[in-house]
Amino acid sequence: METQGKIFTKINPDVMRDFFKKKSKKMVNKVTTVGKVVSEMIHDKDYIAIGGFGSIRIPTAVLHEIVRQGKKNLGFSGHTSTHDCEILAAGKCINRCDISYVIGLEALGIPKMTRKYFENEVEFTEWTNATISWRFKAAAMGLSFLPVRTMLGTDTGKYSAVKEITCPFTGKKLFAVPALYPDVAVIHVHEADIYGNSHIKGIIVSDTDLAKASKRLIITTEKIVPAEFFRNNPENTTIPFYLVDAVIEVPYGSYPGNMPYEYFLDVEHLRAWLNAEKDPETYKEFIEKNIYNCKNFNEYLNLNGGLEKMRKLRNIEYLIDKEN
Amino acid sequence: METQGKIFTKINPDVMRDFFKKKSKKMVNKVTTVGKVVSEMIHDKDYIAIGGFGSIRIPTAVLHEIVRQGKKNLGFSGHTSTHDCEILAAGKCINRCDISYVIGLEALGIPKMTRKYFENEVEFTEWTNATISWRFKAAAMGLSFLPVRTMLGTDTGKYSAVKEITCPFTGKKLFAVPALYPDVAVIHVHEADIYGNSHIKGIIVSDTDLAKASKRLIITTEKIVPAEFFRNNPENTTIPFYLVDAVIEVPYGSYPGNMPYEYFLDVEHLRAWLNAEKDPETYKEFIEKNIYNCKNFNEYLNLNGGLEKMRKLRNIEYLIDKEN
Amino acid sequence: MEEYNSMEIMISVASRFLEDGASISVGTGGPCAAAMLAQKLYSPNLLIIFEAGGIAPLLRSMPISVGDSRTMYKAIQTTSMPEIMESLQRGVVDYCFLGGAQIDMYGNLNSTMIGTDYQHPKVRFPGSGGANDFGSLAWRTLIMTPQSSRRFVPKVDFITTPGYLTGPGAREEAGLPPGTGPYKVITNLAVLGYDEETRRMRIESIHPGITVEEVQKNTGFELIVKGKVPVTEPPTKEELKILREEVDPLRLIIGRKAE
Amino acid sequence: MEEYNSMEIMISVASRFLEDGASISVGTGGPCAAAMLAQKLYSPNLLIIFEAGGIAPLLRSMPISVGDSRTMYKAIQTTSMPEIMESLQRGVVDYCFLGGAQIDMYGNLNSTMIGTDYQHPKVRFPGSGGANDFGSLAWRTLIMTPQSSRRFVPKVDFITTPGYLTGPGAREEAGLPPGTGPYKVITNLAVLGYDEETRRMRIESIHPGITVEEVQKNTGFELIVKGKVPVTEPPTKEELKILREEVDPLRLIIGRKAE
Repeated sequence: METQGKIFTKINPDVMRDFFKKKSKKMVNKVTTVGKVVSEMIHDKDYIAIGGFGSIRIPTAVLHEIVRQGKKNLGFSGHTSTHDCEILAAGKCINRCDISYVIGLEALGIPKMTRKYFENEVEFTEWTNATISWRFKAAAMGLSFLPVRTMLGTDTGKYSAVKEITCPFTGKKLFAVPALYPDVAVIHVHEADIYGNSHIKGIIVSDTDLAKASKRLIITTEKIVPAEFFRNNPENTTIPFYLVDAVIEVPYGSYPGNMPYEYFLDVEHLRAWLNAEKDPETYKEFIEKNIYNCKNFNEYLNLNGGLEKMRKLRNIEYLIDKEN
Repeated sequence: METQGKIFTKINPDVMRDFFKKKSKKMVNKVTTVGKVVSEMIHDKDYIAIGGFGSIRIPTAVLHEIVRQGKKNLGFSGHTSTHDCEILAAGKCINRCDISYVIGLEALGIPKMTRKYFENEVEFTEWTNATISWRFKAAAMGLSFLPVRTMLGTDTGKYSAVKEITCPFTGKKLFAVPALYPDVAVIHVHEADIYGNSHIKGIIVSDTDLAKASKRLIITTEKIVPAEFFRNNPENTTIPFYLVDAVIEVPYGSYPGNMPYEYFLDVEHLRAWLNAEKDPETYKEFIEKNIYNCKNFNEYLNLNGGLEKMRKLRNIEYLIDKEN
Repeated sequence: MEEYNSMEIMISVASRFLEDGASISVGTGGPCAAAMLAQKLYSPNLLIIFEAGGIAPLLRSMPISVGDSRTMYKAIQTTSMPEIMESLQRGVVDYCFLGGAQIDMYGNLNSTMIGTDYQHPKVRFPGSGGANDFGSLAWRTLIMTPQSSRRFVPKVDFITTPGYLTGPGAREEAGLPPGTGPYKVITNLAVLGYDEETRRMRIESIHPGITVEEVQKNTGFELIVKGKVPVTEPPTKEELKILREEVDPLRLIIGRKAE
Repeated sequence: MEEYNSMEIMISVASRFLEDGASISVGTGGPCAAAMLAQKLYSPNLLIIFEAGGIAPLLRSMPISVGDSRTMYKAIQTTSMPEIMESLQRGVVDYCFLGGAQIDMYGNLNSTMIGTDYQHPKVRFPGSGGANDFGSLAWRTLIMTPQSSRRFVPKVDFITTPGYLTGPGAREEAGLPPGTGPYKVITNLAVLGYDEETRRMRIESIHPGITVEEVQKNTGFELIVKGKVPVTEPPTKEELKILREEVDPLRLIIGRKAE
């Protein structure tokens, strides 16, 4: 079967081995700022991947800054990308996309302007949640491909970039998915130290594999903690320092997304955004107000209720009913 | 290249899918005893795998009981198997073995009678630490094989059971290693609840993959804890209940091996065992005394210093120098 | 007889298919409600899994994303998406719930696009997400959907997720694991299953007050009807009580009727 | 000049090859001591990894297993064997230290068996363990071993771990990642390297008091000698002090001389 999809990234593990060889393993201070990291580590045409799960544990501050700095022609891994995708679409930053799930907000609905943008201005290749996970895993394992048992027999397979292979032991038909090595990954975490050691609480999605697969890794963190947090209990280390290039402290950094164990989604704000997408003018105003006219992420937080809103979202997260 | 090694286990993932489908996912009390579990869940000719790392976090009680109950013709995954392998060799329980590392105790030396037994009575296939890890991982992933970049060009490869394949994307030569689905795995953990949820502290070796790859899974645990230990912090769950068939509380259960964060190796006892292996008569007496004449694991512990010894090994583990 | 709406009968009926000791991957909305109802009423040991990584949470309230905090509240384990997908591929997941913009008589699902030219879709949808993976690898695929001839079409514009593809043997031919595939389609009008021989959709029961003709009229292909079609057991008093008081007290799911 | 024994010179010399910011996988004994010495003296940011899963522990005392508690004392992370092996395959591990019962002129290592019939070995050794994986995938393989013609043989009985196999291009031909392979062999007599053109072992320096003839006499194949062979820089005062007082105060490693 000849598949129709494009591979948007280089997949040669030997080239990536050379890259990872040169990456320093020094445990040095990597703390920086959102503005600096976006201007220095994310370039037009880069292929980027976002950690978390669309509206759960997302690095909103960096996403807004990418839009503000006007990055263009980014490749993007749409691996259940919901609000993260919506933000980048607002800046028209993407021109190619590996899709497992985009332009939807799950139970909340479909953002219309984002959809229109994807229908008209983005080139895509089809995948599934599992196969994009496994593409990251192949890269993390230092392999050019992994065998998989999904997408067989479907149009999803046909419009992907899999290759059909035969198991050398069982003779069974399988698909091979190519490794996916992003140029940059941005992951929001619960705690990190200045060296980049990071702790994620709750579901990991694909982030441990993504951290290994990416050429450059930017961490935003709810808070910076002492290195002892990790050395005293190495089980806390979800992502080790030597994979990390930059660390930025961004409290409430997943807002309006959910930060498990910290604060819930701001459903109202996400609905307001969805509503704004129904009309080009309203949409333009909404994006101006919430992204372009905000100097930084704190201004955006304050615009949408600041600490008082955060306290409410924490109550919702903790299933505390009473409004007080 | 034609390889010379045998595959000792079935590798068809569809057959294993049927098996896993039938395995109940009910969260029920699985607490049992060492004697019962060995008589009911480990059969002659079964292929078994032991968790931990040879003399680190090993399920000694179950290993001794396998010897006492005279299990024979077991297949064995020699995945850095040191003292665990030495125990099973003492009972002449094994007749075939996937080898990455056996009949050695790393820095401590080579057990002579174990070596003789392996040289004369065990059939083997060569592998490496990585490739046995990846064979478990292939099984855990529901795949019949994984591509790997090791063993190429060597006799280790030639006497393994790999197949040569070509990457469909890069055209590069690779080896494929077949999935390894053991009949039984036995893993010693730090904490477990009565349903089988288990916590391992420190290095995991291959145990999360092994737990998924095995048809039956026996857990021995330093202590049984309330289920809330896991529900209150799901990060504690290294192995979830639905993979587990039996739970046995065995305090100091890795003795004379190391239990990280709890007690260190009993180097004296391991050296005494190594010395005993130099002479067939001494060896016979040593094994009689330490295994066959002990009714159970507690008798073995008491024979070797009991709680006082455990206290000393804890001091060594904690790097507390003073003998007090 | 109790009054109930179409969401309530769909959820109640779905919950009865989930036996104790089975495992299920659910999403948000109706399917999640059905699994919660089953767990509270019929199958206390139903193992509920979310594709983003949450395993066996205590479901205190309805998630709005399959990865949000609700899917990990007092969970047994919080893993990763590849872990869930690998368990699925290993054969550990009995049931999954899927939906789609279009479904054909073999249970093939489209959640990718409307239109005939892939490069220029009339409407683009979010894509497979995990649907193709679950439809490929879970033992039994359940579908809960409103029924209309716009949705139940002779040919889907894009096979996002495999049903029985082109009929008997086609899944195996394609390389999919044997013994898997579509199981039931639960709609606002009927419960549909699949004919063993042809792998085509058939009517298994019609909801109270609905006729076979109505079901057929709302389906863009011919449904198999064998013998006299029984009437679906309506939601019991107990099902409705637990559904309304414990599963969805805010009526987030059951408040809306099926479209 | 300080007095020192052969373990001390081997460890000191080895430590000088490990630059700051590099990563290394070590085992027990001499290699671990060399990495610890390097970290204390030359390369504070040397990333030490153990194949069983321990990453960047504070090495307070010498491990006796590559998986024991010492390898995870205040570690940065405690992972798994596949995680380490996958990082290795990804190209993250710069150096590894290996040994073996036999080594040939291309640096191929045997730690599997002595004898010519695989089914009936004269002596069976433990096998590869992780050696083949590290020798295949680490960027540079270091070997620390006592030198004798029994160990340095024209042909190893079994290639457990790949050196340069049969010479230039052979690793790449076999499918191994380019740019990898044997780097230095540090013995009780000399430091040996590899000729770029022939991939054969050559003398790089001889230890104080040793002659080229002695080195050749203790080697079962012809060593390449190019020009005048320099004398190895003996252990410095500082190296010995830190090695004896901080790295191995109980003299568990340096107490024994090289066999």
